Amino acid sequence: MTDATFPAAGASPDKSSLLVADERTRKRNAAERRFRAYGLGAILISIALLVILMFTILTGGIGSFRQTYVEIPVTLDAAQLDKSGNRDPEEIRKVLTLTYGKLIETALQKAITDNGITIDGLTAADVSNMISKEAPAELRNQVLANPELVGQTIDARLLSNGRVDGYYKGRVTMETAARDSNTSVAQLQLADALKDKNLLATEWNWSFLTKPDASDQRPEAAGVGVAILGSLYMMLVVLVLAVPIGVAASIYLEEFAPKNRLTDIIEVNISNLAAVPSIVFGILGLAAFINFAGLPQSAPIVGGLVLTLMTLPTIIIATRAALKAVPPSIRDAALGVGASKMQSVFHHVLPLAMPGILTGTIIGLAQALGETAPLLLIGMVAFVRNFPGAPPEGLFDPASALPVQVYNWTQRADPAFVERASGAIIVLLVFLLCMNLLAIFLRRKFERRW
Amino acid sequence: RDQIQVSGSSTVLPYSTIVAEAFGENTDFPTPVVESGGSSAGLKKFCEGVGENTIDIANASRPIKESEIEACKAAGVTDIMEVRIGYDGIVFASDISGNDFQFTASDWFNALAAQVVVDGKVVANPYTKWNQIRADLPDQDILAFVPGTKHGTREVFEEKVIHAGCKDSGAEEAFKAAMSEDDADGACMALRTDGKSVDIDGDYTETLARIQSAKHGIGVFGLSFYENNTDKLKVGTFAGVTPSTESIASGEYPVSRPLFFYVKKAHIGEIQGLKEFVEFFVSDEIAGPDGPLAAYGLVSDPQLADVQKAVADETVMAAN
Amino acid sequence: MNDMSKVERTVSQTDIKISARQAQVYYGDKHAIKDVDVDILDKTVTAFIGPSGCGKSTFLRCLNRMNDTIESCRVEGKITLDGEDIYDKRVDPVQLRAKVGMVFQKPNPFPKSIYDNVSYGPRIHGLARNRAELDEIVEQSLRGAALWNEVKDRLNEPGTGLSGGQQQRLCIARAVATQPEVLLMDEPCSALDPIATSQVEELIDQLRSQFSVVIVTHSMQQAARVSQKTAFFHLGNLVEYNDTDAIFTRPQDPRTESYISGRIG
Amino acid sequence: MNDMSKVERTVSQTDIKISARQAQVYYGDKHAIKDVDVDILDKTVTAFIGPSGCGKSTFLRCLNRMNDTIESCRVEGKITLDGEDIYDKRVDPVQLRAKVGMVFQKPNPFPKSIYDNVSYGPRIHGLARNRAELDEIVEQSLRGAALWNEVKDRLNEPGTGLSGGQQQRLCIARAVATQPEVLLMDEPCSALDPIATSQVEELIDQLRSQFSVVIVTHSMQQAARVSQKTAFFHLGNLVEYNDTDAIFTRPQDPRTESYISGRIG
Amino acid sequence: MPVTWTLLLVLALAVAGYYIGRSRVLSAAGGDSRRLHSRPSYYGWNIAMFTAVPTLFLIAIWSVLRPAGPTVLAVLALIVAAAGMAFALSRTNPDFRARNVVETFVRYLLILCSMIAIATTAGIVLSMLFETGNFFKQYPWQDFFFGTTWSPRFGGGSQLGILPLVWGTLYISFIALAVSIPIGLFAAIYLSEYASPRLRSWAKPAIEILAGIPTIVYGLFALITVGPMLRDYFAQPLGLGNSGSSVMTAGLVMGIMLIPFVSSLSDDIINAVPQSLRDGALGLGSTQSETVRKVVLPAALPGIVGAILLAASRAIGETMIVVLGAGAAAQMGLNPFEAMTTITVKIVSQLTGDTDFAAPETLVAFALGLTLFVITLGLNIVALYVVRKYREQYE
Ligand SMILES: Nc1ncnc2c1ncn2[C@@H]1O[C@H](COP(=O)(O)OP(=O)(O)OP(=O)(O)O)[C@@H](O)[C@H]1O
Ligand SMILES: Nc1ncnc2c1ncn2[C@@H]1O[C@H](COP(=O)(O)OP(=O)(O)OP(=O)(O)O)[C@@H](O)[C@H]1O
Ligand SMILES: [Mg+2]
Ligand SMILES: [Mg+2]
Repeated sequence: MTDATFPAAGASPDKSSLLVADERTRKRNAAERRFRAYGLGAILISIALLVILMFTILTGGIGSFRQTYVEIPVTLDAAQLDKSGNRDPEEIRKVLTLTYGKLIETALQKAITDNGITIDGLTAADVSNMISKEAPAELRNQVLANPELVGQTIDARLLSNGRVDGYYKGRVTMETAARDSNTSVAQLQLADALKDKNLLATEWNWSFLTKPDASDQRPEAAGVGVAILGSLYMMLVVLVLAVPIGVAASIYLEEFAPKNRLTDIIEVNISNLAAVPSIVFGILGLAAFINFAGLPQSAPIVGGLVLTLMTLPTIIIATRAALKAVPPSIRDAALGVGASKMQSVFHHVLPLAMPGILTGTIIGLAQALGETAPLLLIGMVAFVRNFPGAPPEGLFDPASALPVQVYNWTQRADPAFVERASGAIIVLLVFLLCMNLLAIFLRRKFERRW
Repeated sequence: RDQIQVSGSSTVLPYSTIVAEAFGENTDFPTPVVESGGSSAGLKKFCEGVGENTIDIANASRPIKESEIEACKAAGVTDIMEVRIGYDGIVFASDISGNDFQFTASDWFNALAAQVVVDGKVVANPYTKWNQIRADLPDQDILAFVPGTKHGTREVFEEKVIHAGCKDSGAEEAFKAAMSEDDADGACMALRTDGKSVDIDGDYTETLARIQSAKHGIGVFGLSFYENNTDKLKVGTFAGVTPSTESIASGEYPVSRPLFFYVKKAHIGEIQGLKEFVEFFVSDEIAGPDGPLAAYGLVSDPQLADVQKAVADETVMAAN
Repeated sequence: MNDMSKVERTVSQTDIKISARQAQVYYGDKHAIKDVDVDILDKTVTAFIGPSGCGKSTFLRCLNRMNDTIESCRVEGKITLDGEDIYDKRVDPVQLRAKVGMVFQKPNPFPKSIYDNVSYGPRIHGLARNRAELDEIVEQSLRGAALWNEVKDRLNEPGTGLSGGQQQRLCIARAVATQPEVLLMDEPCSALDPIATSQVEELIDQLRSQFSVVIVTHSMQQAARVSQKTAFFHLGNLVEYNDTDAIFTRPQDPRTESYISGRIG
Repeated sequence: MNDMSKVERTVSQTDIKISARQAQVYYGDKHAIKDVDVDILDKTVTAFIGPSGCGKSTFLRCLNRMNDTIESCRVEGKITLDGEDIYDKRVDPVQLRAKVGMVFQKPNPFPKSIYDNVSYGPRIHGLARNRAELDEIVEQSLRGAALWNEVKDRLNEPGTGLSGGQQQRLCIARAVATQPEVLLMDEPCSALDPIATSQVEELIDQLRSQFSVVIVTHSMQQAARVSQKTAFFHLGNLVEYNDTDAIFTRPQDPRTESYISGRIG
Repeated sequence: MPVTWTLLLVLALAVAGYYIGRSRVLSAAGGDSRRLHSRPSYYGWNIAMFTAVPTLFLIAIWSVLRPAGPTVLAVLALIVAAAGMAFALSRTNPDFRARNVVETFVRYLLILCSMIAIATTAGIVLSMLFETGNFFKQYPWQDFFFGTTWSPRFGGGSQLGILPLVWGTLYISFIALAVSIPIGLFAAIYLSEYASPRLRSWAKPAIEILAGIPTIVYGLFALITVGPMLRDYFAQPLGLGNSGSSVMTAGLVMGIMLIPFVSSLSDDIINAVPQSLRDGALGLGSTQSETVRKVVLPAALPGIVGAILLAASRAIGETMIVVLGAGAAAQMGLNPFEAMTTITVKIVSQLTGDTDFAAPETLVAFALGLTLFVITLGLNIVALYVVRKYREQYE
C-alpha cells in the first residue's frame, strides 16, 4: 500500500486570501445567496399571501361581531297576549309571533311620534320592516320565560333589520337604498333619526357566537352557536380517533410490519386514500355509517367518523415520514440495553418523531375542520336551530358545522350573509388557532437535532 | 328522533328554512332540520327506506321522476305525498350600471346556441355582440352566465328559453331540414362552447360575483335572488314582461317552474309534528301571496287551496 | 485451528456462556462471517481482534441478535447462550438482549439527559425499587465508566452535548447499568485517553468477577492486558482462538503471527 | 508556559499557518476553551493531546469555524489563517473550510455511494476537469486512506454500509480528496487496526510535505510518531505547546508530565 | 345515559384492574420487583387491557347494531369485563410474561389500526361499485372512457366522456404543484436551515394557517381577485382569450393553499436529518446551499416525496377552488387561460344536482369516483417505485 502517492492533482495550492473570493467561490456564493433569497422569498410570498387573505377575511367579517339594535319601550298589551286574563302559560303560548310583531310595530310608531320624528315618504312598511323578523320571536320567548311581564311596558332591545344594520357598516348607502326593494331612503333616514335620539345603536354582538343559524330572511339574527358546537364535537371525535389510530397504524407499518408485498399494498393504499376526493368519503359515510350501521342523519358523530377516515391518510403519511427520519442508531441503542421493540418505539422513536406527527395532526385537523363536501351527503350541510345536547349523547343530535355555515351563507341571496360568512370564517380560524396552539407548543418542545 | 328531517333542492331550501324557523318559533315542536344537497341527493335519501334513520321530506325543484318512484317503491317507500309550494321565476339580469335589455326567446337562442341559422344556412354561431342579433339590442359583447348542467334551472332555461327561441326564430325548421329529427332536437338546445356562454356550477351568488368581475355579463337568476339584490342587478324584460311575483303568478311572464316537496305518509304519526309542519307550510299565512315566502320571492301557487286540501286529506300520489 | 478444539475440550461444559457453531452472516450476497465456531466462557474477558472490516462487529452483533435490525442481514448456524439456541423461534430477543448487553462502536447516546440515558435500562428492567436506588445505580455506573466526576454537576444536560470520549463512556455506563450477564463491547476505549482507558479496563476487570465480557479492540496491548481469551478474525474467518497469552506469545497461524507482529499501536 | 513563547519566537513569521490568540469558547455558560494561544506551523504535523473532554475537538472545530453550526457555541479571541482573521465578518466560512479540511471524530459518511462520498469535495470545488480525473482523485484518496483494496469492487455501494473503521477511512479519504491547505483530523485512527493506522500515518507524513496537519489523538505513541509539534490540553487550557520531542522527553508542566507518564495505550 | 355509565364503569374497572394486577404480582414476588418477569406495571396493563378492550369492542358493536336495550348491554358488558379480568388475573404470577402479552396485545391493536386503511379502501370501492355498475348498464363504457365531450343533459342523450375531465384534473393539479412545490420546498429549506429559531417559531405555524383557511375563501379569492387580474393583465394582452376563470387561476390559488402541505411536512423531515451529515458536508467546504441540495435533501427525499404526494392528492381532491377559479366547463385545451374543470368537481356537481338520481347523469359521479381512484392508484405506485429507487438511508 505504499504505492499511495498523494496528492494526485495540481501540487501548488495557490495561497489566495480568505478575504478575496476567487472566481469559483464568487459563483458559488452567488448561488448560495440566490438559494437563500429563494428561500426567504418563498417565506415572504407565503406570509404575504396569508396577510392578504387574512386582511380580506377580517375586513369582510369583522362587521358580524357588531350589530345594530333598536331600543324602545314595548308595551306587552295584556289584551292581545292574554285574552283570558288569567296569565295561564298554556294560554300565552298559543299567541303567535305575528301578534308580537304587531306590538313591536305599535311601539315603534309610538316611539317615532313621541320623539317627534318626521320623515318624508316614510311608509308603514318602512317602519315595520325596520325591525328584524327575529325580534318578535325573541320577545315571545322572553314573555314565555316570564309570564309576569304581560301587561307591563318593558325596555326591549330589538334587532334591527339587516339593511339598516348594513347601513351602519357601510354595506348599504343611500344610493343603493334608492334602488333596493328591501329598504328605502326614508327607512335609513328614520334609522338616523332614531340614532340621534339614542334609540338605535350598533353594539358588540355576542349573539353571533351564541345564536343558531337563522333563515334567509333574517341575516341579522344568524349566529354560529350550533356550528361551533357541531365543529367542536366533530373535532373531538377526530382527535380521539384519528390521531391515535393514525399514529398506531404508522407505527405498525413503519416499525413492525414485515417489508413485503402486503405492506407495499397498504402503503400505496394509504397514499391513495389521501387522493380520494373528500366527497367520496361522504358517499362512504352515508353507505357505511348511516345506511349500514344505522347512525342518525346530520349527527356530529357521523361527521366525526367521516372526517376521521378522511384525515387518517394525512396523519399516517406525516407520521411515517417522521418515523422514517429517526436515525436507526437510536433504535439500536434502546434495543442494546434490552428494551423491547415496543419500548424502543414508544420511549425513544416516537418522541423524536413527535414534531412530524404533530404537523400531520395540525394539517389533518385543519383540513377536517374546514371541509364541507363530505358533510353534504351525511346531512350536516343543514339548517339546524336546536342546540345539540352535551356529549356523548349530544354527538347523536343534529348539528351543523362552521364550514357548513360558511358554505350556506355564501349561497344565500341577502348580501348581509356575505359578512356573516366572513365572520364565521374568522370564528373558524380562531377555532383552528386554538387547536393548533397546543400542537405548536408541543412541537416546539419536542423539536431537537441530533 | 325529535325533529323532522328535510333534505333536497337548494332552490327550495330558503323557503323551507323560513317555514322551519317560523314553525319552530310558534309551536312546541323542535325546529325541523333542513339539509341542502340537491334534489337528486334529497330524493335518493328519501327513497332509501322508511324509518327513523331516513328523512321525512324531500324538497325538489322538479317533479319526482318515474324511475325514482320505482326506486322508492323497491325500498318500501310507497305512499308519497306530493306538495307543490309555488313557482320559482327565472330572470335575466345584468350589472346595475349596464344597458337595458328587452329579451325574447329567439334573442337568447341566437346568442347562445352552438349553431344558428344565418340566411337560411345552418352555421356555427357567429354572433359576438347582442346588436348583431337584433339591432335594437345594445351594442355589447355577448357573455352569459347560465346555470350549469347540474341545476334544475338549466333544464327550464333550455326548454322555455333556448328551445322556445329555436322554434320562434325558425331555426328548428332549418335544423330539421338539415339533419335528423333527434339531432335537430339536440341542436336546438346545444349551447356554444367558445366561452360566450359560461356554465355556473355554483350558486346565484357565484353568478353575481362573476357579473361584478365581468360587467358586461348577463346572468340567469332566480326571482327571489334578484329581489334581494335589486341594488346590484338590473333585470331584463322577457317577451316584453318585467318579472315579478305578480306577473309570474298571472302567467304573463313565461319562464318559471313549480317547486315541490315530497312527504312520506308512513312517517306521519311516527314523527312528531310532521303533519303539522306540512299544513303549516302550505297555510295561507305562510305560502299565500302575502306570506313571508312570497315576500322572499316565491310565486305563490294560484291553486294553493287545492294543495291545502290534498295535504289535509293526506292524499298520496297515484300509484302506477 | 487444531489447537482450538484442544482448548475447548479443557473447558468444562458448564463454564461455556456463549457458543457459536458454524455461524455464517450474510449482508445480502456478501458473506461477512464464515463458519465461525467459538465458545465464550463465563466470568472471562474475551477479546476479538483483527483488521478493520474483518467482521468483528458483525459477529459481536450476532451474539445478542442486534443483526435482526439490519434488513439485509442474515445469520445462519447455531449460537447458544447457556446452552439455549438464541435464534430459536421461542426465544424473546428482548430478554436475550437484557442478558447480553452491548456497547456500540459508534457512541449513540439517547437525545435525553445524561441521567435518563443511564437510568433507562434499570428503569425498564425494574432494577431499582425507588428513586434513591436508581440514583445509586446511575452514580455507580458512571463512576465505573470513569465519567462521574466530569458529569456529576450536569446530569440533566443532554447526553448528546458531551465530547466524543464522554459519549463513549456514557454508553458504557448505560450498558453496565442494566447489569447484563454478558457484556459485548465494541471498541469501548477507542476515543478515550490513557487514563480513562485504564479506568474502563479496571471496570472490565471488575465485571469479570460476575459476568462474561467480550471486547473488540484494535489495541493489542489492551487485549493482552484485559483479556483471558483472544479470538483473531480475518476476512470473516475466525483464524485463531486461544488463551490470550498463547495468542500473543505462540500464535499458531501465520496470519495471526503477521498481524500481531505488525503491531504498532 | 514560558517556554512556549520562546519556541514561538524561533519560528519565522511566514511559517505560521494558523495562529490563535486568547481564544475562548463557550457552550452556553460553560467555558470550554480558555485563553488559548497557539501557532500552528505550515508543513508540519501538530498533535493535540489531552484527557477526554478537555476541549481538543472544540478547539479543532474553531479552526475552521465548524463551531458556527452549534447554536449554543460562542467563540472569542482572534484566530488567523495566513495572517487573516478567520472570524472576520468578510471571511467566507465556506472558503475557509475549503482550505481547512476536517475529519470528524465520529465517522459521518453521507448516505451515498462510496464513490460519491469521496468525489463530493472535488466536485463542489471543481478539482477535476472530467470524469477520468475525478476517478483518479477518488482512487488516490482511497488508496491514501488505505481503503482502496477493500472497497474497489463496491464503489457504488452506500458508504453507510461499511464497518466502523472503514467509515473512518472513508471520511479521511473524503477530506483528503478536497486538497485542503490545512487538514484537521479528530482522532482519525481511533477505530483502525495497527496496519491501517500505520498506513494513515504514512499518509499524514506525505501530506506534511505540502500541508499543515493537525491531529487529535489519544495515543501518545501516535503523537510521538507522526507529529513535530504537540499541544497538551487540560480542562480547556492549553497547558503546554512545544516540539513533540521536547514534550515527551522534558515536559515543563507537571500536568503534562503526569499525563504522559500515566501513559498506557 | 346508561351507555355512558357502562362505559365509565368499565373504564373504572380497568383502572382498578391495573392496580389489582400490580399489587397482586408484587406481593406474590414478596415486594421485590426484580423477581418478576416484567415490570409490575405490565401486569397491571395486562389486566386493564383484558378488562377493557373486549368490552369496549362489545359496546362499539352494540351501539351500531342495537340488538337490545342499554340495560342488557350494561349487564353483558360487565360480565365480559369481569370475565376478562378474571382470566387475566388467573394468569398473573411472577413468571407470567406480562410484557410479552401486553406487547402482543398492543401489536394486534396496531395491526387493527392499520387495517382501518384497508377497510376504508374496501368501503369506498364497495360503496361506489354498485352504482358504477348501474351506470355502465345505462351508458356504454367506451363512450365514458374514450369520449372527448362532457355534456350532461337532463332529458337524456348526455355525452359523458371522461377525457376532458382527466385532462383538466391533470392540468390544474400540475399548475398547483408547480406553484406549491418550489415555494413550499424553499420555505421548508429556509425555515429549517437558515431561519433563526424565532422566525421559525412563528413563520411555520403562520404558513400552516394557509392550510386551514376554508377553501371557499380561496375560491372567492380566485373568482374576485386573481381571475380578473390574470384576465386583464395576461390573457387579454397575450391574446389568450378573455375568460375570467381559468386553469391558471385555479392552479395558482390552489398552489397557495398547498404550500403548507409541502413546507411544513418537509421542514420536519429536513430538520430530522442528523446534524453530523451537515457537518460532514460543511467541513468539506461546501456552501450551505450545496449541503442542502446534495446531502440533506437526498437524505430527506422519501419524506419530501410523501409531502408532495399529499399536496398532489389535495389538488386532485379539491372542489371549491376549481369551481370558482376554473369554472365548470369541461374541455380539453392547452391554453392555460381557458376555463376547464376537474373530475372531482363533476363528482360533486352531479351528486348534488337536480338530476334524476337513477339516471346516468347522476350515477356517472360514482363511475368518475372509481376511475379517479384507479388513476391515483397508478400514480401512487409509480411514486412508490421512484422513492424506492432513490432512497438514501442515513446511518
Ligand atoms: N455541544 C456541546 N454542548 C455543551 N457542551 C459541550 C458540547 N460539546 C462539547 N461540550 C463539552 O465541552 C467540553 C470539551 O468537549 P470536547 O468535545 O472539545 O472534548 P475533547 O477534548 O474532544 O474530548 P474527547 O477526547 O472525549 O473527544 C466537554 O466537557 C464537553 O462535555
Ligand atoms: N450493513 C452492512 N451492509 C453491508 N455490508 C456491511 C454492513 N455492515 C458491515 N458490512 C461489511 O461487512 C464486513 C464486516 O464488517 P464489520 O463491521 O463486522 O467489521 P469490523 O471487523 O467491525 O471492522 P471495524 O474494525 O472497522 O469496525 C465489512 O466488509 C463491511 O463492509
Ligand atoms: Mg466494527
Ligand atoms: Mg473530541
